[in-house]
Amino acid sequence: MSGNGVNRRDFLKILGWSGVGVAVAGCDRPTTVTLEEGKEEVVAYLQPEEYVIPGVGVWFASTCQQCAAGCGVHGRVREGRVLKMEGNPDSSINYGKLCQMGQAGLQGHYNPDRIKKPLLRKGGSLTEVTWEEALGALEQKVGAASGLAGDRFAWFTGTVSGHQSVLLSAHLAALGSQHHFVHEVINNAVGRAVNLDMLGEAMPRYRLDEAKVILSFGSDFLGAGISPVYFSTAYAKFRTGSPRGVLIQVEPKMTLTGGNADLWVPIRPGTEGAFALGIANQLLKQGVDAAGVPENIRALIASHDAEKVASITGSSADRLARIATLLKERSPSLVLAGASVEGHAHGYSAAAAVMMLNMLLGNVGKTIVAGGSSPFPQMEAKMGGTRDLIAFADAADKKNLDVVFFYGANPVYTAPSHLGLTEKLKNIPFKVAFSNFPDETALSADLVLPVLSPYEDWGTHMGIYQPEQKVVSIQQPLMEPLYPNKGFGDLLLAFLKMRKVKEYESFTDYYSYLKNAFTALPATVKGGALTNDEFWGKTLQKGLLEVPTVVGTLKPRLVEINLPEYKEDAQRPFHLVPSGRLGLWDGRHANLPWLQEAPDQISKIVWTSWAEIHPATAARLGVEQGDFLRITSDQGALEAQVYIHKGIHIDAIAVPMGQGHEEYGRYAKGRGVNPLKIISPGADARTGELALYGTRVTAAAAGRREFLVKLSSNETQLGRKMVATVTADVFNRAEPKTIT
Amino acid sequence: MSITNLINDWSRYRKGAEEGGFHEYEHQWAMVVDLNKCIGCNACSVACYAENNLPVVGETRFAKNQGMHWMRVERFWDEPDLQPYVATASNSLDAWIEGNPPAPRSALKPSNPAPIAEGMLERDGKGFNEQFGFHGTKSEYQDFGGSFLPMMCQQCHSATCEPVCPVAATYHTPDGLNAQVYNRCIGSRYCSNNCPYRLRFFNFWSYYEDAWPEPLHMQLNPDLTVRDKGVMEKCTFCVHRIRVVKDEARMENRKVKDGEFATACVQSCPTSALVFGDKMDPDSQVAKLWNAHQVKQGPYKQTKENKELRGYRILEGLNTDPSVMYLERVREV
Amino acid sequence: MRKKYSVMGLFSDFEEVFCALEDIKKNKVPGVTVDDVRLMSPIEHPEIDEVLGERPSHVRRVTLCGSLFGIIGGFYFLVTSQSDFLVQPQGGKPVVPIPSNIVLTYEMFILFSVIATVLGFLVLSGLLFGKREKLYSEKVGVDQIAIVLDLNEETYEPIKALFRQHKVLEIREEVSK
Amino acid sequence: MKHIDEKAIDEEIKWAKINEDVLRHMETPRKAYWIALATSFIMFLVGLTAEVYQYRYGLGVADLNRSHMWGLYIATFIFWVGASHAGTLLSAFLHIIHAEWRRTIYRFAEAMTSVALMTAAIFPMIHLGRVWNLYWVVPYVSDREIWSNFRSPLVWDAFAITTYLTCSLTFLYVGMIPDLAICRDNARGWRKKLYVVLSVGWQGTDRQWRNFRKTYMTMACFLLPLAISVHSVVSSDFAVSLMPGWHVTSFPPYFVAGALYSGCAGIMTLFIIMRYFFRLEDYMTVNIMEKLCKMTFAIAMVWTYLILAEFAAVWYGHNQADKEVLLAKFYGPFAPYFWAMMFLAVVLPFTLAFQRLRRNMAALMVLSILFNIGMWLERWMIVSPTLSHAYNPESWNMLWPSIVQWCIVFGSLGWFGMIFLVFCKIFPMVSMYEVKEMVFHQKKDLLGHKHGHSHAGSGHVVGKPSVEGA
Repeated sequence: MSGNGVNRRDFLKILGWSGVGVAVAGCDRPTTVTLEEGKEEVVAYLQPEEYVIPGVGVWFASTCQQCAAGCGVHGRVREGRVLKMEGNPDSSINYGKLCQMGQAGLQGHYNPDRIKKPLLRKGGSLTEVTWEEALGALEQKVGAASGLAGDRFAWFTGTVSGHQSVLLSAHLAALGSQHHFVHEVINNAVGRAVNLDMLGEAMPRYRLDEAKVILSFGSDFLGAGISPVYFSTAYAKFRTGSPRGVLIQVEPKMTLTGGNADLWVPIRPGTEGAFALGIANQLLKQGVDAAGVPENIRALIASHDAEKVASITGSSADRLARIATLLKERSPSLVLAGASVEGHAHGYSAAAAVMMLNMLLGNVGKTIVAGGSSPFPQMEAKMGGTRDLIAFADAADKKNLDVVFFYGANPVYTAPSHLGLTEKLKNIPFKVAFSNFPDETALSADLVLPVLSPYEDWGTHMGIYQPEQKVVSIQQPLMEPLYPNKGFGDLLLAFLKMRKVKEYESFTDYYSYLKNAFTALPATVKGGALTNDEFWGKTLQKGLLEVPTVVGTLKPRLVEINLPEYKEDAQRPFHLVPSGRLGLWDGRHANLPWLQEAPDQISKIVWTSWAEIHPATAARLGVEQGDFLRITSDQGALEAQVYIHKGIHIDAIAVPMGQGHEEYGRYAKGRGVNPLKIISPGADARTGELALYGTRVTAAAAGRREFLVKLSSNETQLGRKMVATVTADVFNRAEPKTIT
Repeated sequence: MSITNLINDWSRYRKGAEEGGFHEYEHQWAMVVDLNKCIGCNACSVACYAENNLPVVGETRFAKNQGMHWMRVERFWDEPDLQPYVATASNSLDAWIEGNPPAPRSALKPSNPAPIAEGMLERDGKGFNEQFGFHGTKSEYQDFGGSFLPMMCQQCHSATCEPVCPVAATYHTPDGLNAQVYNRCIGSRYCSNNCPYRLRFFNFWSYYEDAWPEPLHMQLNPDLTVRDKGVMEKCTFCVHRIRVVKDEARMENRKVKDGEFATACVQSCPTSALVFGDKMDPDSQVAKLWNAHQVKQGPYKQTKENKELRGYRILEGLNTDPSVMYLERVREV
Repeated sequence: MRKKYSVMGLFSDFEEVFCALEDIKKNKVPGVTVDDVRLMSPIEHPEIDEVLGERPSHVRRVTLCGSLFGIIGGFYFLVTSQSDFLVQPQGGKPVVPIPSNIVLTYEMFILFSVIATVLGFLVLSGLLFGKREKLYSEKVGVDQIAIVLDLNEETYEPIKALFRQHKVLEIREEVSK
Repeated sequence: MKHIDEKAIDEEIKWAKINEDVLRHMETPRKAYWIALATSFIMFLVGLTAEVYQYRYGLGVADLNRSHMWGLYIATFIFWVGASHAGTLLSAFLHIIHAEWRRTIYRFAEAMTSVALMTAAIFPMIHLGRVWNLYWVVPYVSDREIWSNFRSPLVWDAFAITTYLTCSLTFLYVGMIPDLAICRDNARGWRKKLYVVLSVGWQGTDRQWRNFRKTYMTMACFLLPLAISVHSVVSSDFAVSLMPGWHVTSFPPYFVAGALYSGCAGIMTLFIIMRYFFRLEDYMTVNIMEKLCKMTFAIAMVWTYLILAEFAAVWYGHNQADKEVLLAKFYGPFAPYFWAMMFLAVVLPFTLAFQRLRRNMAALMVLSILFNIGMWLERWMIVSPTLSHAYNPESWNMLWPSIVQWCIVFGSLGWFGMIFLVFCKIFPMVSMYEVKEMVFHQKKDLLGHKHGHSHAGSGHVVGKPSVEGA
């Protein structure tokens, strides 16, 4: 099913038949056929290449673009259409597996709402124009003749990596701008800062399979995490080890990871740091060596005795003690912090308190090891967060920007309303969106350039989390473009050529640039004596290139921890938890019908938003399942249907991200609510990241009820043996070990 | 209508499943679902949508329970087996830490049917979901997480759906599969009514008219059809993949190798909780797992030598003899 | 050539009809026996058999044939078609399942029995394409009873007399050569 | 208490008047008949519209779903099959045991049987996903040796209902031949042509009567077990399945009793309607109605016993899934319908114990309709609660049938009414010859009582038809 002897050239030949009609139509788009072969060639369908059997699918390797994890994929191509995505078994990120978002990427590619032609704002409204006109307009604004230079220009993107990132940086450099805003809502920016400060490396490797106990503070590594598929495969090893690993999840709202925990500990939002310190306190009491802990931190730990922590967090004192005992006795362990820890004004300190537990437990070097560095740091993923969003809004507010390019981000949707981004964007005279879909940002732009979908375009990527040797994954077209649009890489090259003709004129297109970049690699990276074409063919076939990685060691260091007192807010008694979903993610996949219809893993709700509350909270508010709950923060209000379950702290109300699009095509538009819109102002004191989990809200029944659309009707098994459960003891004792 | 066949093979024709049935199986495709590994992430379900041309029905139809998810992940909140212990869930780690011997397995089994009656009595008359949506255990919080259960057609060997079809549109193949012949189906829907797992799906609408607006239809897998209105459908264990691999093996004059292919759900599963293979091949991972967990194909109650092994089949007591073995979920108590 | 007569006497008093028949039975008119009598009546008279004597009805034999055909043919049809229908082994049930075949055979038994009975009735009663009585009065459908006799010249007059003696309301006759 | 004459019918009625009454009233019913016919037709059109809509867009418009693959269609199917049973009971069973009072009412009861079966038979078609392939259920010889699945209760249904429809139609027809001959003798125009063909040359000869008697009795003997087997087979749709609440051993007798019950109630309704529409008060007398009521009461009690026995069996069987279904009826979302059913079909029949009520046509009209509503609910309560509460708790689901389903159910009532009323208009709804026999025998009995056994000894039939002016 995987690699095959087909070479790229022949593959493109067969694809040529479908592409030619479009090419003749007068568009000057550099079809790969034309450029590679020097001529266009129509291959009769009835006389296919030897290896092409009509009705037989062929698999080609590429890279998944659905989140920043960069999983390797194989796409099944049959009769010129890509039909199915599966994981690339050669990829060290996903080992041949793929999550639902990766599967559903195809629906983005074939989406009926894709923008087919460039859109240019004329007289206030976006109208379809030809690529010539669009690029002409662009050249006028950003070309050499425009005089645009320096920080008046900005790129606003999602996570970018690989050669696109290289070219993008080159473009910024050519313009002399520093402004590259990288924005991701589901991120671990605070965690990276903590890692960098405390371990010396922003993205160390977490060895879940080595750990015997994982204590996770809101880290949804199985769901909306940094690399869901990788961590799921690692989780399977962790769970089938001998003895089986124990997962304890401490968080205000049950995430997918929490749903799989052996013990799920609800906690008052924002008190995770105190909980971590409480455990540190217990560990020290139980005689854990604390020699390296400075006096001020030791005092802080000492002040967090079990009773105090229990009263802060809403947990129980003896539970703290037991968790500490467990961590101490079962070594090595792994303590992780996630979005619900980081998303507060004191997020950095809380995450640092969590990381300190790893140090106390001696996990650094065992379950947290150095990630290493590759020889191509310029290609590594530029990971963003929400700080850049604030900075961008600020720059826009101050009218510091003349032109902005949006790519891979939808800030108009994701920005909290307190940033006032929609208004501030009006201060930017020329906004260009590289977008395939009529999303909120694209529709507020002045020029929309529909780039090729990830299944039609070339590119290279490096996943944000590299579990083994670092890899550069290749993204190659799996089929001819559906619409005669341009690739992102090609466009970047074109922009560079506007400014730096000489340096880039040798590259006719992005494909030749990539091929050149790869074939120019040193033999050590190429791994053996291969001709350029052989190496290029082999790389494309494998879909990735492993690059030499230098692995150092981590140098643990403690940092200052400043945790404020937890305060009740009588006016707004509830905490809003804007939870991320493996599926719709931060809302970018809301236009994929498969993912809209794939139930949320915890609530099993489809197609809409909901507000998760605890039964006790529901009783207090006098609402029942299906009732609309009106949730009001200082920034506004939203209404969502209530879903009641016990997997949420009684002080928390969780509204998932992903819905509430005002635009974004037929599947997403006008569906549910967007909790990000009512996030209160506030940012992490240290990193400046938005405090997404720091919003206090009030809630009241909105007085209407609708049927809550979800998968299952019954929440229990009613005593039937549907899911049977055994104790880990039985598992460890009786599980047959011989099965491979 | 041949009397010769009848006379020659009478004794064979009179064999039911209890005596091994009439079939001599060529393959017995089977699956194992390890609930210890399953995280309930839905990858299998979406992979199934992608592979099998499943229509997205939309919110209104989904609300009517007309969704077409051949593979779905059910999620339950309760802990039927551990229920007596959940009441003191905050002490649940004690047993492990203080070295108390865990309760014997038999003591963990008083799955209590009482909540049903209670739940029914607790109803408030405000709609079905409220009446039956009990919220789990007696503990204040969901201490053990959820119970995720991937459910696909169980490919029963004594399938209850098969004998009730009036036109024999669903039958048992020599591969041990419970096949659905779309062309033969007249849509009486009896099979679905008689399926205790509720894993058969009916084309209530002409999905080909509206579920794949252009160019979404280009994704449709040409290896299988888009089903017509009025036809029953269900998980096929990706029979089109099976056919390809069997044909290849036959052409190369060899047996089908274990792991040569997998169904879409098994292929995608990030935790490898799903295992697929031919149970007739003793070297296959599936056959080894079934043997290791001492679960035997057959309609009768399992007699395991080691009662602690985790293998079980869902609603086994109904004598449906499914081809999918589940391995019990594991929780630290 | 001797003339042949068909005579029909219509009576309203049923008692008189029975008396008339009694008379015929007692051979009061030589050459006419009770076996020659054909009766037309608005209602069913089980009692008439006592007067007219045992006249056979073979409907139930036809029924028996139909029943046997239904049972044997039905079962044969089921098992033989099942024996060729080998994709059918289903749900762990045997190819030839006896319980369901019993149900179906039973239905076919009844179906063919009833059909045979009705066909037998129609044929044996001379309905459908059978011979009709040439003499027929609509009164027979109302409240009168008719005795029909085929007579020759000798018996023609005595019978008419007999009829009149028994308060016949109307006599119809047909002469053929 | 005033003395009530127990005679089923006035034996002094003139035979010619019987013919005249029946024939004349066939042609000139009351105005209410036409109103009823028009109403039925409109109801039928409503149902037809709903069905065309459903045919175009799929069964989704009926709001059926993954748990509720069956809904009102199958419930109503059982209802109509059930309604068809009383005709056979009245005509065949009472014929076998020589119950005289059946004679004036069995014809329309048999007609009801056939028409109800025709109504029932359309439901499997309405409910099929691909009705154009319905003929695959028929075991016709295929060169690929593909047959219908003989194990499926639905195929049994097809066999049983085809057999039953064929047999009950022939039974109705055979029993009608002498009357058709009378019609033939009196009709003009198209009716004449029709009756000439249909009466197949009946002349009332002794040979015909003799064969007729044997045939009719033989058929009655086949029809009785057939009727019982038919509803047993229909109950197998449920009893043979695996589902909780369906997999019940006592279903066959329970269904049969329920069928007879609802059928008798149906006959009571039609009795009153026919009596009024066609001015047949002289024939469908209050005394006959009273007998009918007593029979209905008895059957209702049998059915009540069986339903209680079923609950008891489930309760003491202590099968969890079965009990859930039962509890869903007792307390669950189905409780309103279940208790309505219990009241209408179990409690209400006790009113039939009162003679005054048994003789009050208006009250009986209301009661019989209520019984039938109760019995229809009962069928719904068989089909839906089980589907709502099947084994997999994930799939529990409450269904409220969509407007399309309701329209089709009401449309079926219109279809029934339409065919039945047209049928009444064309064929004599009171068996003339049997009424004459009834009068004849009644008179004979009376004379026999009066004159001792003076005539019996002669072996001759005593008595004469009441002739005008005789």
